[in-house]
Amino acid sequence: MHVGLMHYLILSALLFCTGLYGVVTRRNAVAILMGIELMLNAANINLVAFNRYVAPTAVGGQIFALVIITLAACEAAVGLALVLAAYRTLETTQVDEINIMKW
Amino acid sequence: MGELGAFIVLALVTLIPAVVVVTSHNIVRAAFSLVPSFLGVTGLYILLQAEFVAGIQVLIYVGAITVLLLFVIMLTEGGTGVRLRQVNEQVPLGAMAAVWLAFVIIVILTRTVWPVGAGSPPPYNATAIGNAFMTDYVLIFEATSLVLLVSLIGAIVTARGEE
Amino acid sequence: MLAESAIISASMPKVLLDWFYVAVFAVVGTLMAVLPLAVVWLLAPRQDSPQKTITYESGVLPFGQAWAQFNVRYYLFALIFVVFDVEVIYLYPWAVVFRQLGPVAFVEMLVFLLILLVGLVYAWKKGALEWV
Amino acid sequence: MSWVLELLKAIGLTVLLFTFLAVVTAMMGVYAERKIAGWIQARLGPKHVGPQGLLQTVADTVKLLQKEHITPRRADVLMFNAAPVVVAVAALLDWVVIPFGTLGSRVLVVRDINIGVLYFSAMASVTVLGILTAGWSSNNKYALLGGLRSASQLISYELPLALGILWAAMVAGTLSTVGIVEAQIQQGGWFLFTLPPPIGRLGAPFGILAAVTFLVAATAEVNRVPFDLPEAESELVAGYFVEYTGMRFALFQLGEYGEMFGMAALATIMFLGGWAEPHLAPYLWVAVALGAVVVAAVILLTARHSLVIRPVLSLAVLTAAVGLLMSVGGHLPSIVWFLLKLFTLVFFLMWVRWTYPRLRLDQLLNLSWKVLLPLGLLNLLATGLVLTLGGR
Repeated sequence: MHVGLMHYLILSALLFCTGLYGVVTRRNAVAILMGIELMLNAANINLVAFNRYVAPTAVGGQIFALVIITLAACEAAVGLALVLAAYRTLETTQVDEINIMKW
Repeated sequence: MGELGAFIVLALVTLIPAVVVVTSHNIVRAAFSLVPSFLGVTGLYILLQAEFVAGIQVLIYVGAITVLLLFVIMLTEGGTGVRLRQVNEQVPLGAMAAVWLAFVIIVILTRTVWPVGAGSPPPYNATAIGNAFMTDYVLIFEATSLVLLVSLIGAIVTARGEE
Repeated sequence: MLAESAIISASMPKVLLDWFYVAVFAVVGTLMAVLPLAVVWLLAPRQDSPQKTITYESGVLPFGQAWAQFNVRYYLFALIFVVFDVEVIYLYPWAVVFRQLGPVAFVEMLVFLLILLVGLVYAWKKGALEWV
Repeated sequence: MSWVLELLKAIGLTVLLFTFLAVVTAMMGVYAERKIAGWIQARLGPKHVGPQGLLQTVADTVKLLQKEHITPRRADVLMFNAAPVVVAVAALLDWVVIPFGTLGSRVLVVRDINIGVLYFSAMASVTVLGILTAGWSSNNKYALLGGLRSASQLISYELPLALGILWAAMVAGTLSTVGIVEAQIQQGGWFLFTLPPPIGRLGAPFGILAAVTFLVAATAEVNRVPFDLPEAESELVAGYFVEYTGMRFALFQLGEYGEMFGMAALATIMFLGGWAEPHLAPYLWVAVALGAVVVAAVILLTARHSLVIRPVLSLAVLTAAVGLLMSVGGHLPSIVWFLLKLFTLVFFLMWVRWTYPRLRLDQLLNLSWKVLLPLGLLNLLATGLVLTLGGR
């Protein structure tokens, strides 16, 4: 059997759902960010796979993947800064305890 | 044959640690488990002949983002070894949602006819990407630097607080 | 050399063969690194004593956990590092094509870097680059 | 089955390079380091095991093999064991893209990967994780502090390092290590002193600046004095590997020396022309030989300690011999040239280690962020401008 586009898409769907599970069930904000990183990786696999199989001679998909990696890095930097800020004032990183906005 | 074998190995290297990431009770271990998962994705990029993206994946995800995550874990309560409950009460719901979504996506995927293009990838991946960035995608290229600038400033302001 | 590479390219693109070697290096290298550990496991004496496995703290009995919290400074440097590391990944493709494309590519990179230099200057002025 | 052949070849090369790493860089490296330290501090260094103490590190390795592995009670066992392996394998992987020379029309390199130098810096960045793992899993205060310090140092110096690499990649117009050496052969001069025509020798300041940036960052990246804060024997009692004993400790050592030699090899490739034979006029080679003799004579006449005589003499004889050979139109194999340049750089790094005191943490970070990073960026832009104005 040959490895085709479908293999990559299914793998990426599984990875995406794993990440989603992490995001939904984790209490620690850092762990939620880890789940998001997995989901972004899944999206990247898709982009590069589409690039390879749909338009192999172009590099558009890879460029998008690079931009997503960039955004993932920015997201991690800003997100973790928020976690630290929350930790400084509330002394917790558990998102269900960060509820001072709840009335 | 070889390609399929490599794909299966890489898929396992990607998915198994990913499951550890989302289920481990030790958050530091969860963060370290990201590394094999990222490396598995790197291998997939190689298999797709996206060499440059693979190099960047290691450099940024393994060498930078994971380090950043570990730093924050060690700066907050995660690093103290205090054993906190790591998951909330949504575990069954989350598992159901994830499995259902995976099911739906896979059904949709297998019922779609995907266009297939012909041709072989450019031999020098990095050169092709460089050319594309400097010509067709130059706006994205310059816009990224703005995004980076904004997130740098934003993160510094947020992380420092009002010292 | 040429004949050999022709035979290989018929079955496998150069990129894949390159990284096949890298994969073999990683796997076999790990085995070779583990090998001496296994030899030690066979050869070296093993005598457990409660004193021996105490965490080393200059001879004093350790107190508390080492897994403690650290200075936020470490994070600030990691943060600035991540942003500039991402900037560097855009320099790599630029470096490869720069001499073919000439002045246009230079100006494009100049704009890119000037925007980011603003960030560096900001971090510098805000004291995010100071340790103390 | 061609792929079985490739597999066997790859396994063979792994074993070969691992042995090179263990024997040449780690064992001989440690021996050379101790000898050079002895020379600089006017003492003998290892002397008793084998001729001139040559077998000292072999004996040490055998000793380490018999040492007990102590795992601290509160350590995270799995990660505690994984850390030294990660560090050693990351150092080994660096060497995949290092070309050693040519044999006929073949380049002696494991694989000339298209993104060679990017691959190198990616592998070097994996070391950070090994060190963080070691520091965290030991559950020891010194180890964790050393690990965190080390990680922040390594990430700080990764940027100037990458800028140095990028400089060479930009001038050569390729990311391949073999391509970078070939670009230098083609333009007939090292990137250290020469830019592509029409700039030529006028470009020397740029090359020297880039090489200095790279070397300083590389020294810091391998935790060597004056940047050895993470290990800082006198305050952190060895930092992140304080809890490691026996062969695990040796693996860290292997990784560290492998990485140091790897950085020196990359510097050789990017700035010193790799395996290329230097082309100097015969009279200049005579001058090199005479210069070596004169320098040796001056040192020997003014030396207060008889201990320096033998090392100085052997270095002078070596340089003079190479100079004479080249002046009569002789040739050395390209691999010899590569190793000569590599060992000269390594010697330089060791010399620095035993000469300078350690920096303070704030000085260390200032040097990276406020000096090397802006300097590297400006140098990159200035070189780009010069190349653009010089008509590509």
